[in-house]
Amino acid sequence: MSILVNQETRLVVQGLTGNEGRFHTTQMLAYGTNIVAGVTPGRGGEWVLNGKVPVFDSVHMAVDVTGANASIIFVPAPFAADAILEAADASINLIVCITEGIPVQEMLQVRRVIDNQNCCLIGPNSPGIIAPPLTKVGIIPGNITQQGSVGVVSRSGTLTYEVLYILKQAGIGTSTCVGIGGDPIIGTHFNEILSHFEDDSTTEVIVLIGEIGGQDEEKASAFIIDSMTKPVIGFIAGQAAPSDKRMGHAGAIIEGGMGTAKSKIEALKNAGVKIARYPEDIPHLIHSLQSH
Amino acid sequence: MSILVNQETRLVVQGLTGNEGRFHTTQMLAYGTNIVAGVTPGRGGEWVLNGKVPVFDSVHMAVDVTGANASIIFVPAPFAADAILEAADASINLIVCITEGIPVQEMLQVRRVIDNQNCCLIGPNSPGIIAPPLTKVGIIPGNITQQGSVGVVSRSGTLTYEVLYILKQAGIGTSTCVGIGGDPIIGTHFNEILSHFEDDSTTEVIVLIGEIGGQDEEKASAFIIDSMTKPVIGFIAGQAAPSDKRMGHAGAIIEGGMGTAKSKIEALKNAGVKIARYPEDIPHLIHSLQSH
Amino acid sequence: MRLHEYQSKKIFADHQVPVPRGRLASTPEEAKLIAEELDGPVVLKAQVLVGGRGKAGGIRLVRTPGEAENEAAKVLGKRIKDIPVRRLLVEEAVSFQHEIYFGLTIDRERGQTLLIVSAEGGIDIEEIARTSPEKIFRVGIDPLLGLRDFQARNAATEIELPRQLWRRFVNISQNLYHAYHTLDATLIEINPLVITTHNQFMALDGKITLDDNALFRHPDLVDKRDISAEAPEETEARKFGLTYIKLSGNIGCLVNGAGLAMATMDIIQHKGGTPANFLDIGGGASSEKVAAALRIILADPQVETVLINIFGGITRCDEVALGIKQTLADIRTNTPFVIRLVGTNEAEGKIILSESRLASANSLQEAAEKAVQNSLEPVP
Amino acid sequence: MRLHEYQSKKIFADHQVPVPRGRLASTPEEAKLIAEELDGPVVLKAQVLVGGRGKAGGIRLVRTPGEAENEAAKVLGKRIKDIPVRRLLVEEAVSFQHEIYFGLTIDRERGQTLLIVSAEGGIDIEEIARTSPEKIFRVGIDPLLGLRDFQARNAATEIELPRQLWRRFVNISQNLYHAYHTLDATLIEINPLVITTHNQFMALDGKITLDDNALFRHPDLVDKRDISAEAPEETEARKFGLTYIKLSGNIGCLVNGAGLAMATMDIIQHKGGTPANFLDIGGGASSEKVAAALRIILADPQVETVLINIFGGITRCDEVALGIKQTLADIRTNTPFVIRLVGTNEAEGKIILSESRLASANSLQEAAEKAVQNSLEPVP
Repeated sequence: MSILVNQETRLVVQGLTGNEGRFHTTQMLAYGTNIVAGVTPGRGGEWVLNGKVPVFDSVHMAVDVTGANASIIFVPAPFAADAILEAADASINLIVCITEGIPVQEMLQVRRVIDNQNCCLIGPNSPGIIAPPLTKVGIIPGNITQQGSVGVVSRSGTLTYEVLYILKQAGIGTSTCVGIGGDPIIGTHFNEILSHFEDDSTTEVIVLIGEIGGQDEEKASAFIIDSMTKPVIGFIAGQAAPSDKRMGHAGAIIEGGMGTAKSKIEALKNAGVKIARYPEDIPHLIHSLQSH
Repeated sequence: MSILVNQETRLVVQGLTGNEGRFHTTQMLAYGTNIVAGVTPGRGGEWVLNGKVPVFDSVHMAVDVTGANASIIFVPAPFAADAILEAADASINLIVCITEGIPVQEMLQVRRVIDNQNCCLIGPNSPGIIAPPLTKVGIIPGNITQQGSVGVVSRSGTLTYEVLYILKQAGIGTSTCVGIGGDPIIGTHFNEILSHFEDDSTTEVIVLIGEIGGQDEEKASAFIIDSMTKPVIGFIAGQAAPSDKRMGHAGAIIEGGMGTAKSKIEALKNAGVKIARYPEDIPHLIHSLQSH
Repeated sequence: MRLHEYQSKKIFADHQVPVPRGRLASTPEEAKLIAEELDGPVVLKAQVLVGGRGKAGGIRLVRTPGEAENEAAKVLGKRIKDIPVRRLLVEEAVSFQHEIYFGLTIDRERGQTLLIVSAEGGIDIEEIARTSPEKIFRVGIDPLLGLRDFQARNAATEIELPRQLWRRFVNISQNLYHAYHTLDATLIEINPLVITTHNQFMALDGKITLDDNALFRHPDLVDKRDISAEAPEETEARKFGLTYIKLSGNIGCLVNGAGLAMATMDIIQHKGGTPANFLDIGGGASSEKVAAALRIILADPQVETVLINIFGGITRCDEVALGIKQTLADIRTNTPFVIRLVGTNEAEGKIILSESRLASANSLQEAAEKAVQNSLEPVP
Repeated sequence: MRLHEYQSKKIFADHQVPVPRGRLASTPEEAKLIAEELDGPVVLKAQVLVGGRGKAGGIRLVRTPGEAENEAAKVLGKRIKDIPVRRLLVEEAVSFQHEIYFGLTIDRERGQTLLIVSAEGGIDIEEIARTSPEKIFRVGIDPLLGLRDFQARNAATEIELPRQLWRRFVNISQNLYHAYHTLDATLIEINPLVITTHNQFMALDGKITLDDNALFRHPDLVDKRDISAEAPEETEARKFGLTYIKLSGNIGCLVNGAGLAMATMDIIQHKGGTPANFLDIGGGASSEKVAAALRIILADPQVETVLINIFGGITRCDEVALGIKQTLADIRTNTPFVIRLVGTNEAEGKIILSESRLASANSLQEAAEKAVQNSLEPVP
């Protein structure tokens, strides 16, 4: 079992015919993801990637014809907010946005619209989701992880790969790994993903990879105390980072002392989360849980 | 019993200190409505209407201090949309907007916001609600109706008074009368009110007063067929009206033949609604129902 | 407020939507001059705010400046549906390959603006909507988000526009939605929006209706109202915030509230009479407003009797009575009145009118019956 | 992108928010001239993009043009937190009765812009937020509706502004939100927004930060970037879309992804080394971009060893390897490298680098250990 994606996922790729879209779609197909359509306005009717994937002019048409229920977005930043809204408008209920660099005020609007719809947005600036052994919706390399019982959720991209790879080298597999995205405004936060893992029968332990900035790890700590029975292991990046170029006094007022690596690590520890000092420590922490 | 308003209604008057607000608040107080506060920015702290009503600078403060749960709006059209949003933002759950002349694009936005909130907007351009013998939230004269078992719902203002008055002269009382407002974009439509009347133990028969334009009566007909067990009597104004200055072809395309008095009367008849030719016929139709 | 074609096209052009070259002419000589400037076949189009202009002879295609002068002479001064033609739009004739219908208007049921497009634009669009509704594509526009590119692109797809025109169609749609939104329009309609033989979009006709309730935000647009194209009573009524529509009967009606005004007209008709007008004084009318309304009614030579039906709510019967009393003091008239006053401050109103010796009625039905009776009697 | 105070104030003035009269000076003579024009006491304010400018002596109040010239000479050329002061804003000194804090910025948790106001503006605002949070009023702004009048009015009420100033406060708030929204700002802060002795609002200081991701929509604003106020490496990095922050250590880091870059720095520090920089090449970097990144690192004289840590996803290891190979072909360097490549097209990347004889590592930990070891050895 897995969360968010599975064998029922019927994926449409928005921005299929761009460089990134084409490359990663090939990778996803090779992994086993059920890609039913691509969308590139003006190229509807073509079949691409050696005739494997039909292209449509709009997500609506792709959904009508193929029954797509999930979307992944590779379109360039100036058009990505529109692509998310198009997917939501076409009743796609899982939207994974890989694009980075979407203007933040556009994302405020998108999130406001999405919040009122029955639709889960992962990202933007997300590496996507992987559920070994057969489904990945995103750009996480397939060969760095294997099927298992560890749920991974992360705000980072490549740091997530690092963790998956370390786990695999230690013989530990993943139930599902979700990269929620590194932008200030994202669709889905730690808590929703933790809740899915709590409900997922395959997942036995969760690895949460956070970083400085925002208060998402602090909120996750509260959620873990209130609602999680499964053990959580945490890693927070940015302890050595120079203090961020702050957003005037306003940023300090909003953050109110939260957002630092110290604040996050303390909050997670208070919630009973084991904190890894290096990514390489994570397998040991998992083994120590299992030996209990 | 009554719908929407009752003895638990704690009313705040937005625009209390204007001419209309002051006049009709006096009338409502005389009728027995529980008016707990008025709002006029810049005049918070005063007590007006012979010291009976405290004035606040904002709806938020009025709600905080007095526990107001319903609002009536008399503020001028250019500021009325903001007043509705302020009431909704202050968690008022019944908002009655008397103001007429609010620009339609502002109302599109307001309705879009309100639709996602747990809040019932009556109007704008509504005469309000009256639930004899003690509560009125609006401008319907109190002396033209009496307590009874007929629910009245109407798109008109003064035509509604006419009907209430005719009913009273025939010795027939009203459970609640709701004027949903005559503007193209309003918060609450016939169907929601019909549904409330269906659930209200006091209401035995409903009088629906429609007029030409829009498709609200046609939609009500479908709702009556599907969901109403109580008898409905209808009157449609505008049979002799010259055909409206139409909204280009676009209006015709949207209305698709609906919106005329003929279309509405036919739809209602198909739903088993007895149609009154004159307002004066309504008491006879009610009596004929009761003699069955 | 409805704008003329030439006013609408000016707004289109201001928003980067191509329109034919052309100008307004008020005389045949001007029409000739413009035709010479345009140097080719031109179309003369009567600027009147009524439908069916073409069928009524208000649109002429001519080949030469001389012809333009001759035809303009025929159309100028003509009346189309009783409206005198005072101005012509003289435009280059444009050859095109395809006619599209493009509309933006409010869908009150959905609480949204709809973008409506069809590949089969032209005068038969309503017929097409009725018989082949699948040829009409509608997109609901979120009032908070505005028109999104993907929606305009979907519309282009649905009406099977050639792909090389999609980008431009999206731009034109966005520009028109922007105009619609910023001007507080309730309708923007281009029928036909053509694809010229040079593969360009061009608006060959255009209608814009502005929201009267929002005109206070657009003082520059108020001037665009063409009062020469409406009855002077309507101009006068608007000045006082009254809603007045001239009709063909002889019973002048003064009512508060549109619904009650319509019901009053319905009853008059049922009783065998014919209303001379629709007149709604609105809610909370002052005595000055009532007086203006009454003056407008009495100025209509067709009016043989007056029915005043007031049911006070936000409107106060005493204010109405004051307005009536003042008017009757100013204007001596033998026209018989029937007055029915009920509701807010009814007693005060009746006292004010008690000396006026006007016929009163206790119910709408009674009032209508008396008025119809008056209207059928020979004029005194 | 952060704007200088003088740039922010220009934007305020363009949006009808009053600011003191004044101009920029680059020389003491100009400062004197401006002080003469302003004809009264003036304030000299160093235009540097760092906090704590006042405490560092970057703000001076002077009474005469002569004093202005003398003090300007002292401040110009001074360094504040290592940034040279090249320009002064010379402004009239304004006397005021009250200092307000006004801020608009993004609250990522709520997914909204917050309007933040306090009656206790001034330099101690963060302290007040910590110790007396009830003195800070926050309003969440619906991103689709924008700031509503009632929200700004509520803010005025909460901070107990005198009633006669409410209307103006609402207008100023709306104008600033409009600026914030249309310029794609992520921060507008006025601290203090004063009430002058003449009962006028005036922005005495101002900060605006623009969203770098939205600059493509504002070509006119791109020019406002003051590259004289930043390290040349940062300017170069931005040109290639790299995120580079100069630090004080000697291990040059080239990593893909901000999280992995931070984790790499964390491990270096845990292992006893110190990073020379933060450098994130982003996702899907081309070989040109990688080459630029490497050139920037190698140009830093403090760098004694380079750690390249790439975990390919959207980034392809072969592109990275190509970029490294090209740079090393162009620039001869003895600086020891540790390269760790894994993920997308890892095999292809390793083949490209197989002839380069660079030290490789199989894990992040191993790579960090090797780099730290290199950094601690004497320079060859």
